[in-house]
Amino acid sequence: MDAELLTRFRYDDYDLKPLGDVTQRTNSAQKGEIEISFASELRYLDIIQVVSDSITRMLNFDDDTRYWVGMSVRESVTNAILHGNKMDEGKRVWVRFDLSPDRLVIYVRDQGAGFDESKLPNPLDPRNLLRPSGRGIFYIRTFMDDVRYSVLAEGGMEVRMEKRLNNKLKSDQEGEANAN
Amino acid sequence: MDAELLTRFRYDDYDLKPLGDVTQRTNSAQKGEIEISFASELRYLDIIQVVSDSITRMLNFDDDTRYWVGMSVRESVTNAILHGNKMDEGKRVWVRFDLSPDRLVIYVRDQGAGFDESKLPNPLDPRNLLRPSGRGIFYIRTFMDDVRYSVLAEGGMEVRMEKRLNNKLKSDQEGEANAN
Amino acid sequence: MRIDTRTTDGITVLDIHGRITIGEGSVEMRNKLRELLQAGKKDILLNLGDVSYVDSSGIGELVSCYTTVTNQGGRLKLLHLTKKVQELLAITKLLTVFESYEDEKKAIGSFK
Amino acid sequence: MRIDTRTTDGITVLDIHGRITIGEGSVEMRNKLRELLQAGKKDILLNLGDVSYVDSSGIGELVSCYTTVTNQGGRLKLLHLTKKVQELLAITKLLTVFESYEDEKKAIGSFK
Ligand SMILES: Nc1ncnc2c1ncn2[C@@H]1O[C@H](COP(=O)(O)OP(=O)(O)O)[C@@H](O)[C@H]1O
Ligand SMILES: Nc1ncnc2c1ncn2[C@@H]1O[C@H](COP(=O)(O)OP(=O)(O)O)[C@@H](O)[C@H]1O
Repeated sequence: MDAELLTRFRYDDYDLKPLGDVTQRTNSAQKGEIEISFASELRYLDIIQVVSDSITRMLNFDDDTRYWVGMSVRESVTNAILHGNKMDEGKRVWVRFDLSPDRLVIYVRDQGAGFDESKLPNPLDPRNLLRPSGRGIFYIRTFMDDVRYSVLAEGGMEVRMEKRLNNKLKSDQEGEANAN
Repeated sequence: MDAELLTRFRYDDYDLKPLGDVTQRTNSAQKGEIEISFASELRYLDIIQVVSDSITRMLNFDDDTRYWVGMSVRESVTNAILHGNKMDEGKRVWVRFDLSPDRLVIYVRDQGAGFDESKLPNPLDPRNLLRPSGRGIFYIRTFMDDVRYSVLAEGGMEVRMEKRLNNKLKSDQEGEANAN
Repeated sequence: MRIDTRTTDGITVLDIHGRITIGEGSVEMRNKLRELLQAGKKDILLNLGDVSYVDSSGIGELVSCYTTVTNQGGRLKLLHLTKKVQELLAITKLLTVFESYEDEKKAIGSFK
Repeated sequence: MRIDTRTTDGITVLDIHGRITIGEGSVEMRNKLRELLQAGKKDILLNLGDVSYVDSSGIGELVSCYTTVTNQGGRLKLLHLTKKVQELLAITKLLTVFESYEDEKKAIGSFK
């Protein structure tokens, strides 16, 4: 049985290339999900960003989109570590990448008390322009198509960030560039 | 409070460089652990390898060691997907990196029935030399310092691979090279 | 992150190399600016051409540098913004706050 | 993975580019060999100089290629092994199975 499997998958042309797989996806709960979790230490930021980068490369996102998605992930994880878990290394952060045919949804969850997004100062307000902080979520909202914060019933804060795949493929990069 | 935290961590020199942190680690259950899980699809292999690579870079392993650790992770995950979960995309694979001051321990877990390692044919046996498969675990054993397979009580197979940090640091690379 | 310091026509040019992110570079930049201001060097050009990555915290750090220098009666300008940094500044309306240049000669000249 | 085919002094040289790993490259190599053997070209030199990554499955694939060609009375030799592939072959005692060369001229000459 193993031998048969081996033969099948070693000798068949298994296409690891982007999206071919994603579109064949059916209805299984956790299929197409990658989850990574780690203690609240800033030194893991690079690792998470590299994961985001590998996933968006696999999905064939254009370079700019990959950059901004990676930055959004980085900003969210920074917030989870700093504001959510308050640098308590005993608390964890979970990042989930949900790959579906038409969108990439990224969840970042911490073990903190959460916050009320509607109370955040607007960084574009002239009085806030020179503040040394308070731009992270604004950037995330700019780069992602949909961003939602929620305090979880089981405790902790979760941000859900969605990037749709339409005109985000490399083949559309030219169109993208023109649009910017 | 947030402002204070921000000030502290934005303005202090937070050393993200290798090992400085690891040695300061105390006794918290999940601290220093990074876990990543995903569905049984071969297209995730590159992502896992990149995670291994980022972690061993952070730990300042020399380039050769990073390469062989990455390959061991890749081989183990391939086995988990192929032999363990038999390519059933509804089944998951878990990879855990356990960072401690003196060693990196990597666990790869699947949802399969497991196997008896003692029954594996020896790939160095002249009769097996020209077999097209059966070298993965042998390579892993060569590259890692300690390798153990166990069938878990809760179901599934887990391999535990350990790489010790003595003489695996970049500063020792020369000594390493001489030893090889 | 590494900062190289040089002086051209009386203007201090800081060549920043590497990343300006949470936990990286803030201390170095703060110390350097403090040192310069104490020495009475108040005209400063930040060369960001070799900056590999900036996050929101790094943008905040640039703003801090700007206010620190301005509050002491000095002038801080930016040189060689990467495309990404330019975009980040633009999104948060900071391009109008910072004076920035593509050309070092022009940047130096602008202090006259 | 990409295979470029050329002929030098009657020997078929296959320049392999990219990875030979689980799910990558096996089909291409198999088809190419079948095609060559059917055309009566039985002396084959695999140039692995531009191979970026090989896993245990890729090593197995090289062994398969070897036995396929040998079983048909042909000869398969290797050229420009990367350090890592060389080490992988050594570990599994396959360096003694494969004839391998650092120098293309010598490799071609060895078929005479
Ligand atoms: N995960 C989180 N948990 C709790 N509070 C958060 C979280 N993320 C953001 N916040 C709050 O929102 C504020 C704005 O965040 P952000 O826009 O990223 O800017 P900054 O981190 O520079 O303050 C933070 O200062 C913090 O008070
Ligand atoms: N996670 C696993 N679950 C079940 N069986 C496994 C697992 N890993 C390895 N095996 C068994 O061990 C054998 C040897 O594995 P390996 O040395 O990696 O070579 P190969 O994968 O080429 O067969 C496999 O063929 C399989 O039968």
